[in-house]
Amino acid sequence: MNSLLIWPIALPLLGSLGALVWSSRAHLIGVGVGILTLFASSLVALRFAEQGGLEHALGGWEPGLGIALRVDGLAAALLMMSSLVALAAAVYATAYFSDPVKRAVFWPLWMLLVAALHALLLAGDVFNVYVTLELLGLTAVALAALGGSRASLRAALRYLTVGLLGSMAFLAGVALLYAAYGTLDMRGLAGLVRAEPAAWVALTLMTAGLLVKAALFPLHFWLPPTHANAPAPVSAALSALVVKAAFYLVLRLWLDVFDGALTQAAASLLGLLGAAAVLWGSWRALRAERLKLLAAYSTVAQLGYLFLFLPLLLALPPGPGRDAALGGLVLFALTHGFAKSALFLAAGVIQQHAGHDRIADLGGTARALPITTFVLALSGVALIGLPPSGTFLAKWQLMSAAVTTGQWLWLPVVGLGSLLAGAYTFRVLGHAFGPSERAGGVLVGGRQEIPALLLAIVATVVLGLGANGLWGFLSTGVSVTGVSS
Amino acid sequence: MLPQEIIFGLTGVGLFVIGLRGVMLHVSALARILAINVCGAGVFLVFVTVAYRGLGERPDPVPLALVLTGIVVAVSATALALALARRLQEGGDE
Amino acid sequence: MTDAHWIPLDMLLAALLLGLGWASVATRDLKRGVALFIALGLLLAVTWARLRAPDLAMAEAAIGAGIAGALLLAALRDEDRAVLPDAPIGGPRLWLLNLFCIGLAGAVGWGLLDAMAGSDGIRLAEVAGDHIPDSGVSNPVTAVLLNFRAYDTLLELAVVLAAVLGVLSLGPARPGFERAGPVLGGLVRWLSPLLIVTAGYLLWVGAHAPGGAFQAGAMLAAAAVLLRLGGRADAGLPAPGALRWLLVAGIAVFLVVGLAVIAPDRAFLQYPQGWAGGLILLIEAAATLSIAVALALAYTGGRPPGWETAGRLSASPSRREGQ
Amino acid sequence: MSLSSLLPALILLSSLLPGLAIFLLREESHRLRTALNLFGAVAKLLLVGLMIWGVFHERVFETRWTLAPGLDLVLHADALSVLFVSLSTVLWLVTTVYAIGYLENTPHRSRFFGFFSLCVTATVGLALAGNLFTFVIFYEMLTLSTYPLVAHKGTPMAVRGARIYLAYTLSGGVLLLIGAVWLRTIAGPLEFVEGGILGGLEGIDPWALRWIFLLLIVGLGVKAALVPLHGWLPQAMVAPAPVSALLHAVAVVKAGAFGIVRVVYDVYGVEFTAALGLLPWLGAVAAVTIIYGSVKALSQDHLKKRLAYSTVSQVSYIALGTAILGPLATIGGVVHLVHQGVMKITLFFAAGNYAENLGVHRISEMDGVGRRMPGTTLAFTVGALGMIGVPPVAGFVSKWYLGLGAVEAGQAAWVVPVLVASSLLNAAYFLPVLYRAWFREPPAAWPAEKPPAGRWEMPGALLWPPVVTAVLALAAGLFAAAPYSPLEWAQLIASREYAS
Repeated sequence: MNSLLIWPIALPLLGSLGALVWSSRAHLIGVGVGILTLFASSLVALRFAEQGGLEHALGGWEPGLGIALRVDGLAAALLMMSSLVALAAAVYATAYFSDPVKRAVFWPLWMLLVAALHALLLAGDVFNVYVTLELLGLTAVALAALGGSRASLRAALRYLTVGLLGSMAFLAGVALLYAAYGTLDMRGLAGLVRAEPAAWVALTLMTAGLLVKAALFPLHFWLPPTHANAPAPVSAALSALVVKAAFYLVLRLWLDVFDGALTQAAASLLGLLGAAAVLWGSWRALRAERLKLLAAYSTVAQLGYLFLFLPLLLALPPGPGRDAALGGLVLFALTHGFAKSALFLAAGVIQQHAGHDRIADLGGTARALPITTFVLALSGVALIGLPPSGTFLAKWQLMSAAVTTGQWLWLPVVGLGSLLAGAYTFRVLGHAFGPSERAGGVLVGGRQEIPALLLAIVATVVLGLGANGLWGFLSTGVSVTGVSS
Repeated sequence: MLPQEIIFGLTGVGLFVIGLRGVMLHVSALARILAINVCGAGVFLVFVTVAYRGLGERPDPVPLALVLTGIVVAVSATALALALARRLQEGGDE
Repeated sequence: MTDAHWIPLDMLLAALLLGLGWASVATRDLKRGVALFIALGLLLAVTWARLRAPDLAMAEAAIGAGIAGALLLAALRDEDRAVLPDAPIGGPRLWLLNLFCIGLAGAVGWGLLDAMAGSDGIRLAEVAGDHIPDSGVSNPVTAVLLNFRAYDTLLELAVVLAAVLGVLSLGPARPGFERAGPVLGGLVRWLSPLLIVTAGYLLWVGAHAPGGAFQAGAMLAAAAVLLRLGGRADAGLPAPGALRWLLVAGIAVFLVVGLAVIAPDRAFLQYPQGWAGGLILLIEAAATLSIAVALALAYTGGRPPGWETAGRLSASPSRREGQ
Repeated sequence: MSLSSLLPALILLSSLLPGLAIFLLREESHRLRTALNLFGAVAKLLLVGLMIWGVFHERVFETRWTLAPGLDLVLHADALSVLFVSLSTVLWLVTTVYAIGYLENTPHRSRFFGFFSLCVTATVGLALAGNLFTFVIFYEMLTLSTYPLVAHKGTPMAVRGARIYLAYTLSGGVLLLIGAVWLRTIAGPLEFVEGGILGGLEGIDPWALRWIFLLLIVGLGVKAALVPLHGWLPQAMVAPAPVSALLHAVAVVKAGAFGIVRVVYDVYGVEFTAALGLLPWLGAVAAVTIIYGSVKALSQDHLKKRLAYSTVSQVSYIALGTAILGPLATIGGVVHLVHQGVMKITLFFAAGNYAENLGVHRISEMDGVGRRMPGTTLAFTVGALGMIGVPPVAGFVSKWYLGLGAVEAGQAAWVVPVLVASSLLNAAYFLPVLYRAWFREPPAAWPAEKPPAGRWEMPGALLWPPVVTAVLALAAGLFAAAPYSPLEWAQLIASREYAS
């Protein structure tokens, strides 16, 4: 009875209700619940490390009739990241909103978002995944609209429309799966799915729906305006966590549920789209005029890297080589999560401090906001993939797998993508170090700068130097659906 | 397979695609929201057809419950989308 | 009448569904589109009834056609241009889109037929049927919604809450309507109590016959819509302080029950033996209120007057944050 | 954790921790910053001394930290790394003193010295790297930490120079990374072993190894400024003088050359490299670079630019030494790693002093500078003569061994003419400078003269560093046969490389 698994979902859900009812204490509830949620997630991760795969059959019904929550290494790792990033962003948010109406509505929505993320990560049932996707989508849209400007409203509306379309495609796939196999439980499906038209069409529909939400090129068009115009803590969560949740589902479907119905060609197609995303996203980031838009396009590019792993994972036979690549993939996702949230939080500080985030006018930022500039640099190191960030190790694994499987095309893509990332990162830093009269202290806004700094340090130092345990952690229960290990 | 399964199943698929096409065709927010609802109706019809299948004494309750959930989710999303569209028309903060 | 006799009627129904769907999306007059969509919803309700899903028929009529239609009509009231410009895309791109759609329809249809033909009705119906006696209710759909897959329903309530919070965050409610004339006013006065009573009945009966929290909630919301149409700007909703509690009541009761039953050998939402029926009714009652309030708030389109201050505990809220 | 597994890490930390602490200092905390700088530099010197003693007594020093399955961060002390570590540690101490004097009363010093310390940390990490993976990590770190130093002045020219530098080195880094990943994947963990490891492995496609060699050498060649990858070096001379000194003598350029030595000797093995037919290509590139750099230097009037092109030329002696099969050439190449560093840092210190004290940036402005600044000019003269290869300055020793090695390898026909031609060119671009400095009449007024302060021509912190390094350059030549001399170490290294 691993009823522990419900707490990372139930706590933020309760918090959200509390924040709605006692809105003058909402920020305290938000941070407190963030800490408790992190605690619950850590317990889940620890329990997983001890016992391997965890399952909690809700309502006591056997999975199939009922719904199961499940945890494997992938889910546990992302759960930890999500709890940490959410807590940091929550602390940041306590000092971010000045409009009392927005502040009051932010907290319940924020905790609903966290609950949705955790529910999605732990979901073991495809229809339940649909519900969590919708919950995630609607909370994300509502939060993104808090930006308040026309641009942000327009972006939010488009985000909602596109997201709903994606959900509908996903749901159509679920319908086909139920028609063909008579169950919604992922583990049950994994045992039943065969290479046949029903499975192919279902997989295509579900994947297409998720790709829209994961903003894979060329379905990324909605992402940059949304992420660039949302409030900073929201942008951080959207870029670091929400799009990654959709990618996580793609991974889950491809590696576990549909394992028997896949072809290398399909995976290579996703890889190609990923490669295009890397190059196009990085290029647009380089051309961006605003810092937050740059960060958003950089997300498009970094998600592309994640998709490069798919054709490699499919081509590698089970064994240490595949485990190494999978570890690299997870490390990449984690590092990007921490680095990108740090970058967005830092961009928010700059925007509030300078009144704008135009890159060309950032001169003097290094003097006025040294800690925030340092955060920009650290997160930039992780986005480029330079040591000692976790991305460096992840890219090493990616390229190593490309060599092993003979998929040479990905090597120049990774190389070029890294150079473009270097170009856009140093473009910002070059302006930030430019001359200006403004001067400031070392630490300007502690509640905003320290969370960002900690996130950046996790991405660039902790995950680079201390990631070795991750591989062992992931292989505690390699197969997602094979819960017994 | 019963003829009804084919008829309503394919009708569901048809509505799904009609809605999808509508979303891609239109630029007006309201028209898109309408189209998404049509799209969803198609998916629900597929689910109900699947529930009807096999002609036991009663239809399979699981897909029916799923559709009920789906209908409520769809109406919630519609409400949010309409509110956004309206606020956008009024001009946002600036 | 065997199923074979139904075929012509079924084909007619299907053709009507497709035609209405197509027309509601294809028309350039949005008012017409919405009207056609509401008709589509009603026709779907008929289809659900035909496919032996009366719970759904009710929900579709009340929510899918009713509330959604009301929301769309209310939105049209604000729309400057109810008539869309000429086809936004044309020529080769339109052809490409059509080609894509035809291909997609073919592929999905193929997949669906393969799915239904390949597996002769493997499904959860039998398992579900076997467990209904343990579920605390006898209506199978309610058993699935509030026991077997209660967790889905819990998250669904969260979806409703999220959407309403989004609506509330966007701005104040629309202004209400003018006070209705005597005929409509009288209708409203008669109809609203009827709807409220119906809602109570549906909630109660949902345990063993078609009905349940969602249908009941929609009925209550419909009463609110009517009141607003009749000229009450607040749609008969209580004061904002109570509204907040009502909004969270459904999830709160659901979640508290789910967590309270956890024991070393009992999972989240695993009702103790013999308690299931009562707990489900309790949850449904709370959920009905939350759904009704949420839908009614969504219909008014924004924050009711006084919403901002209702959630404050003290007169001097902390304002340290923000600059 | 024993001392032998901690010492390499401690050597890194001795500059990393002061560096991080300096970042947090306020601009005004001049004394504390100086204390931290000097403490780090001296502590590192002592630790390296301990390590030399230990290596001499056959102790093994190795720090190992697993970053990912099969990817270890290894810091390891062997003869070659000790040579490079000693060079960087000694020159860092000298340069720190110089930089403290040079940057007195300028803005952003905390930032400068912070990155300065990181830069040295990266260089020492490169020197101690025990496998190719670790080498790549520090190679990239070096790129990152030097960029802010090059851009330090913040002028449009400095920012532009830094951007060009970054574009070159990041691209080189990517190629190096691809090569390293490829090699790691097909050949296993690439621990540096004297004599190389690849020669002993079976079943590896030689063409793959050749392509990888190309990737690695191009990646390293960017920093080593091999023609045609040298374009950044003349642009980077906008950096403050102590940075240029460090860049040209120990940090960036030398890191590239050191990497080439590592790859040829300790990854491929020089004999295996020869068997793959790669050495002549490397030799050709080195020879072209030597001549090209010298020719370009001839036409520069800007002193630092002339010195920069001279670096392009001189560093390729090291590559030339590795490209000739045989222990004598190896000795010549490896020992030049040290000699070029000591001589070139002297020249850049002197150039910095001229600019700082008199505002003299161009050679055409140097008439009679020797009378005005005799100490600095004396040091400059020693460095310049060494570069030409005049005995007994250190440069002569390098060239002598390279020539001998070429004869031994039977390649004198092309190597000796290259050496002679380059020496003549060196003379052609250095002797006129010396002539101007010593024998021309000084002008009536210097471009921007500072009022003389104190007893000497310059403040001590600026005068003594070039004098000290000039003395070192002389000593390395005069006492080349003494125990512990750079030449001795180079001979030890060569004997181990060819032992297998």
